[in-house]
Amino acid sequence: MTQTIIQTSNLYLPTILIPLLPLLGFFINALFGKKLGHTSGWIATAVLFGAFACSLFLFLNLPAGGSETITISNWFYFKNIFVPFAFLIDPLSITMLLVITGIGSLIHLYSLGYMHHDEGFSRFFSYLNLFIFFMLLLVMGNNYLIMFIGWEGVGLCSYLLIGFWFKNQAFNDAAKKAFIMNRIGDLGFIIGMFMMLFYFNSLNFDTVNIGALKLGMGNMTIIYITLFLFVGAMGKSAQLPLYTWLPDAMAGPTPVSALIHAATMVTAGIYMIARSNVLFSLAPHTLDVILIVGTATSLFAAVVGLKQNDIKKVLAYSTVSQLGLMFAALGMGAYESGMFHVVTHAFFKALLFLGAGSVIHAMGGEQDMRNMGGLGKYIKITFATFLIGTVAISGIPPFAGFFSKDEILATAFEHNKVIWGLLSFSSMLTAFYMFRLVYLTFSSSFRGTDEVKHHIHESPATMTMPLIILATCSIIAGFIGLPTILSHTHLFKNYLASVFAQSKLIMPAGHEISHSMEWILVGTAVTLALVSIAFAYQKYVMQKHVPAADEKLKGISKVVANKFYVDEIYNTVFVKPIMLLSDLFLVVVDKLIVDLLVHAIAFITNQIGRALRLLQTGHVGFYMFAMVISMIILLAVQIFVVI
Amino acid sequence: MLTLILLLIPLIASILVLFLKGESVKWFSFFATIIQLIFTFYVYSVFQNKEAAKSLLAINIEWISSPKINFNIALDGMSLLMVFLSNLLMPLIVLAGFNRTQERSHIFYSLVLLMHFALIGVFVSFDGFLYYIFWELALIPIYFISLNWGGVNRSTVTLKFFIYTLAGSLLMLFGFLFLYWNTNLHSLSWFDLTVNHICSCKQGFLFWMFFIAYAIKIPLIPFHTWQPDTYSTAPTQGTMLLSGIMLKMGLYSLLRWLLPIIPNGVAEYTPIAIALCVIGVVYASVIAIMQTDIKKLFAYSSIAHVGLIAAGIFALNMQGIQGGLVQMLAHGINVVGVFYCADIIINRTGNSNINSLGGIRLLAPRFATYFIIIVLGSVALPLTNSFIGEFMLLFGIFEYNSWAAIMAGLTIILGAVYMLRMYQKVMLGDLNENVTVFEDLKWNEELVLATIAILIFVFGIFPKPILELVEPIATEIFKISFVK
Amino acid sequence: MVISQFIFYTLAAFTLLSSLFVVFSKNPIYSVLWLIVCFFTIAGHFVMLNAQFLAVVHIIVYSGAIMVLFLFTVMLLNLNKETEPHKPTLLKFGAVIAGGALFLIVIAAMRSGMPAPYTAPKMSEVGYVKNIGMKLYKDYTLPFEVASILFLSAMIGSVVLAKKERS
Amino acid sequence: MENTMQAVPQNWYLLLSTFMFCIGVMGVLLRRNAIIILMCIELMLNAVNLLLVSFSSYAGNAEGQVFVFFIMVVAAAEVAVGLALLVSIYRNIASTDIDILSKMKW
Repeated sequence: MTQTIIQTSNLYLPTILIPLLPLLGFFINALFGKKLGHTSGWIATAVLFGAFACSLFLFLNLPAGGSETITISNWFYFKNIFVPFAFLIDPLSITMLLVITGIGSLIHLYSLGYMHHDEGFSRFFSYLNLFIFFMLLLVMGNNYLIMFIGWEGVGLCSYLLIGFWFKNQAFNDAAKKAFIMNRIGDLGFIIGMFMMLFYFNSLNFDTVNIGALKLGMGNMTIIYITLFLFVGAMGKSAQLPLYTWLPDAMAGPTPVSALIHAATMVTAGIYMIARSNVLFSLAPHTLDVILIVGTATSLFAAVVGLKQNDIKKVLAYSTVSQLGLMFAALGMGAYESGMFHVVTHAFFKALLFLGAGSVIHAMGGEQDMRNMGGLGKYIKITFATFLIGTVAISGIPPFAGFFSKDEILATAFEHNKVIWGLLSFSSMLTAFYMFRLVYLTFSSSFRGTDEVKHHIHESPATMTMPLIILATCSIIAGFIGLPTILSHTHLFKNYLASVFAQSKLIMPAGHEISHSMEWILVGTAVTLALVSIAFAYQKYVMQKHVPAADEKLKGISKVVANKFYVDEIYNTVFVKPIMLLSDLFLVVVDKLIVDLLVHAIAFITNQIGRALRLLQTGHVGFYMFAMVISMIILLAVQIFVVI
Repeated sequence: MLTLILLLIPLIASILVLFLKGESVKWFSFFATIIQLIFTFYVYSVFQNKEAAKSLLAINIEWISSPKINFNIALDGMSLLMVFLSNLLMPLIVLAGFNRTQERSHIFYSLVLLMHFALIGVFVSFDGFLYYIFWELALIPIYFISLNWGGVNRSTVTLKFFIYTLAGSLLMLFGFLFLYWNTNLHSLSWFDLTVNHICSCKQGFLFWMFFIAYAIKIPLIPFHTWQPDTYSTAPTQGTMLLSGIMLKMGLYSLLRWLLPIIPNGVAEYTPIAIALCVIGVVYASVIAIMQTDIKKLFAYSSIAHVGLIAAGIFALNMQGIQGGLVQMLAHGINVVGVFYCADIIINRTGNSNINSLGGIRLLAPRFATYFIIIVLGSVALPLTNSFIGEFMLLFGIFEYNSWAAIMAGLTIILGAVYMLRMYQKVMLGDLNENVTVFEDLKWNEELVLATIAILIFVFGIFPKPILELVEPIATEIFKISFVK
Repeated sequence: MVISQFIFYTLAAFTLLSSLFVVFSKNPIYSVLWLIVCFFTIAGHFVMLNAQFLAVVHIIVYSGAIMVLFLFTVMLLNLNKETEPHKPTLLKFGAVIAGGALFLIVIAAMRSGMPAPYTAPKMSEVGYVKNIGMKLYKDYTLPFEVASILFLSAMIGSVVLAKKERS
Repeated sequence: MENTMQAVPQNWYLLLSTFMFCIGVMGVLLRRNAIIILMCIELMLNAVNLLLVSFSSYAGNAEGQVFVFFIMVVAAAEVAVGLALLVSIYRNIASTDIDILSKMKW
């Protein structure tokens, strides 16, 4: 591993360029952003399109099912462990690359319009570029440590971007919370890495996989490793119980929410598990844990989403819910389905966030749905695209969300009926609150002030263009993974097959469910979605129901609207005690016990000095007596006491 | 010979600077330290050439024949790393004082340079007694620096610091004498002591002699109470010296004079030592969370960081030792950075309470950028210098005991908590009424912070030269000190 | 043989007696005079031990210089009568007992830690002026010179100290 | 003379000088007059001198006598300074009683 690998591959240059371009963009923006003015945003967008082009090149040129390791240098080493700076290009990373650079560049484009009037324009783009750089490292690394660089790096960028408007301390709190919650997960990740280092002496994906395969199925070591890795994933992908940062993270500018907190960063946990699929397949108990956590998160977030009135918060909870769904898929060993949902979700959730951004832009910063309504008339493009996104997430065929969601539900049905029921219920709720959002925002009449009403306008082309592109993708993206009842070639599955081949060997292959059963499942899912949409329509369009003000809520709905008081519980259970402990340590232990001991020693010495001082009588005769007697004693000791 | 020159440059400079006055004092000190730094690079290049290094770097002259004390100075990878750290930080520390006015600045800088001399001496001496002399010598200048140029309540705080550390040194002196009389070579040369170990029955007792001395200097819980007060009272350059270089003396000494010399004692008491260190990490981090004084906050964070280093060293494995060395360099750079930032803030606002600061980023964006880079460096974000060290240290502890690693790993979380909280309260938010004017960086401040920021990334991205530099000596120490 | 022993005994007796008189004389003048006697006997011992050079130096320095100084001082300060108040009897006993105890303990120490006694050489020539001179001017030149500086400083010091202070 | 050393064992000198030394110590303890104390110190010094010379002669090593020579030098200097001190003290308090000289306490 020490010797440098001579790069002959034609993929070398594009691979290097993919992360380097955003990094270059970051430096240009960070150093010269102020001077460049709005040009800086265009540069940032341009480098990303460049990176997207490179990713496309890789996609087209990587032989089917092949993978390529591109080593740049040895980063560091100790003992016999070498950590190279190397990239792994295989179908999985290319999928992520395409999503990140593709959606990333669209969101950059969108931000050009969205952030146009902001003072920190160039700063914003430098952060975005930096984020993309780290995200690319995350998905391209050929070992866990490179992944970890990206992992922490995106956390940093998320911190910087959530707290982008740093004058507002609430935003800063949210940013800090996101970073710290992520770090809790990171600790799990690090411990997982240590265990891998300890048992496999390496962090390279393939070496770890080989080592794990030797240990065999259900080995406790692997279970621990995977559990710790999953803790990392929980932090990054906002799963129970570490999800609370994600709704707060909506404090950042909307493109950030779209890019980081919907399409890319939060799916890093799913990517990581998919990447370590061999490990996870060898640890069935961990998979069960993931399944349970994923399902619970999905359901929990969906319930909370029902009562949110902030347009972005609704989307945030829906993201958490969808992430839970993806984890559930992973937990059932259906890695492709999980990844498939990552891709489709990236499209429609980015679309929804950008659409929400467009709404907020039109409303001049207002985010409360209770003050909106009837916007469909004024901002038609936004409305249309937003509707497409909503339909997609609700799982109505033939939109993208339907296919990926259906695949997961089918797997769940085959795996465990209870899980299937819960997940179906959660997607039903999803359809309901998403349409609640649409109806409250776009239909009926405007509820805000007149001042705002005059201000409402359609967003500029830089913002609508990405919306349209993403909407198109949301419609067609599902076709890369048609269910077996429609087509025999599942393009997406085939593309990723090589990545998950080993897992498929380990895991007992589930028997295919019959076509008729699958038709029934599809029918049920669609019916449920339609029913909840109808219910939403009935409640919010026919009855023109508007959610009540927060203080009027009572009973269970108050609990739900306050997110089950999870933040408050965390505050009293973790934050307050730690603060109390901090004071306790300082005042009691440090000042009282330790310092008192130190001072006590000093005090005792002082007092002894005070007492012994009295021996200094000033009488020379006494001194001489003392001297002679001491001499006698010393000599006597020397002679008679044998040492 | 080269080592001797390395040692003498600061000494000569410290004498010469006494004859200057006014601005020339600072410039002279700055150039002296820069020359020293350049010379260090030359020494490094010589060091790379193993053959030439042997004859050029070591000096061994008999100084006192009975008891046998030699003037034995040399350089190995570990010493060179520490010398490099000192010489790297010294120009920054001197430069940091350029826009401050001190009374009797020629004495101040003379003391700073004398301190530099003593620190280099500690790192290059290979004779126990010589090492002890330099160790104590280092205490004298910093005592006067804090006593004469310190903040409120300085005489009490400085006295506490002085006596505390002196008490530790006394134990160490006793340990050395004990070693001298109880090994059959009757020599305190490092090369003799590492080969010719004292009977393992006496090592347990000796371990505590040395351990307490170093635990006070580092400082480890519960010997740390001198530190927060001293750091917040000493003048900033003094604090930078103390935290950047002087506490590395303790960590360096663990590796140089404790592990290889009394391996059985270390092996016997490692569990206690690691427990102390790990508890210290969590304890200090938790305290730092609620600190409101910015300098004390950094002081506690420093206790947490060095506790981690010490824990990694006591884990007694390669990655722990190597990681400890790498982290010493990283921590030295970062801690100087944070204290300088704190100084800039306190100097401009006259306020060190983080609750009455805020919004500085609005007024001084460049300062804010450097500050966040340094903060991120000290929370060990990947690609910054402390990540690799912290990773290796934690892995070292993990190999020793996984629960200890999880405990120590809490520093990852808690570090982020207190650092970001501090950054948020000081730099972000709207302007506090106490902060109405805040001038952005002056040229010398920018130079210092930019250098530190660059170093943070350079050592984070290219740690290999450092790892290669310390690998041979780390292996050697590991081999000597690993008892099974 | 016998003569040597006889001389030694006589000298030793004189030495001890005179030193006892130094301690117990009431009048300081007598003390000084007894001290002179004592010094002479010691010079005698030196001669017995074949250390002629030292014997001569001893007489010159002690009996010649130091004792004269003492005498001058005693007379200068008018201490020639019995003005000294006595210590309490208890202290006197204490002093004598302490002195005796010290004697016993030193003897005991010498007995317990005694190296093998030197076999008496036939003839010791180390005390001759030539040998001492060689030693002094070859090996101990520097201390010798330093000693002269010490003398000089002592001289200046005593002059300064004894000078009348101008008030 | 040359057979003194055969006739007189060295132990006798040891005994003699110890005795003399102890008399000196006793004198220091007994007397209150500073001048007498100074004299007793001279006695003690002489006891040591005697011992050194005897060792030097018996061992045939000239260094002992060289030391005695230096001790004499120091003793002379000491007496000169000591007496000068006493003179100046006497001028101030008109006494050389050491029990009165007890200002230097605590």
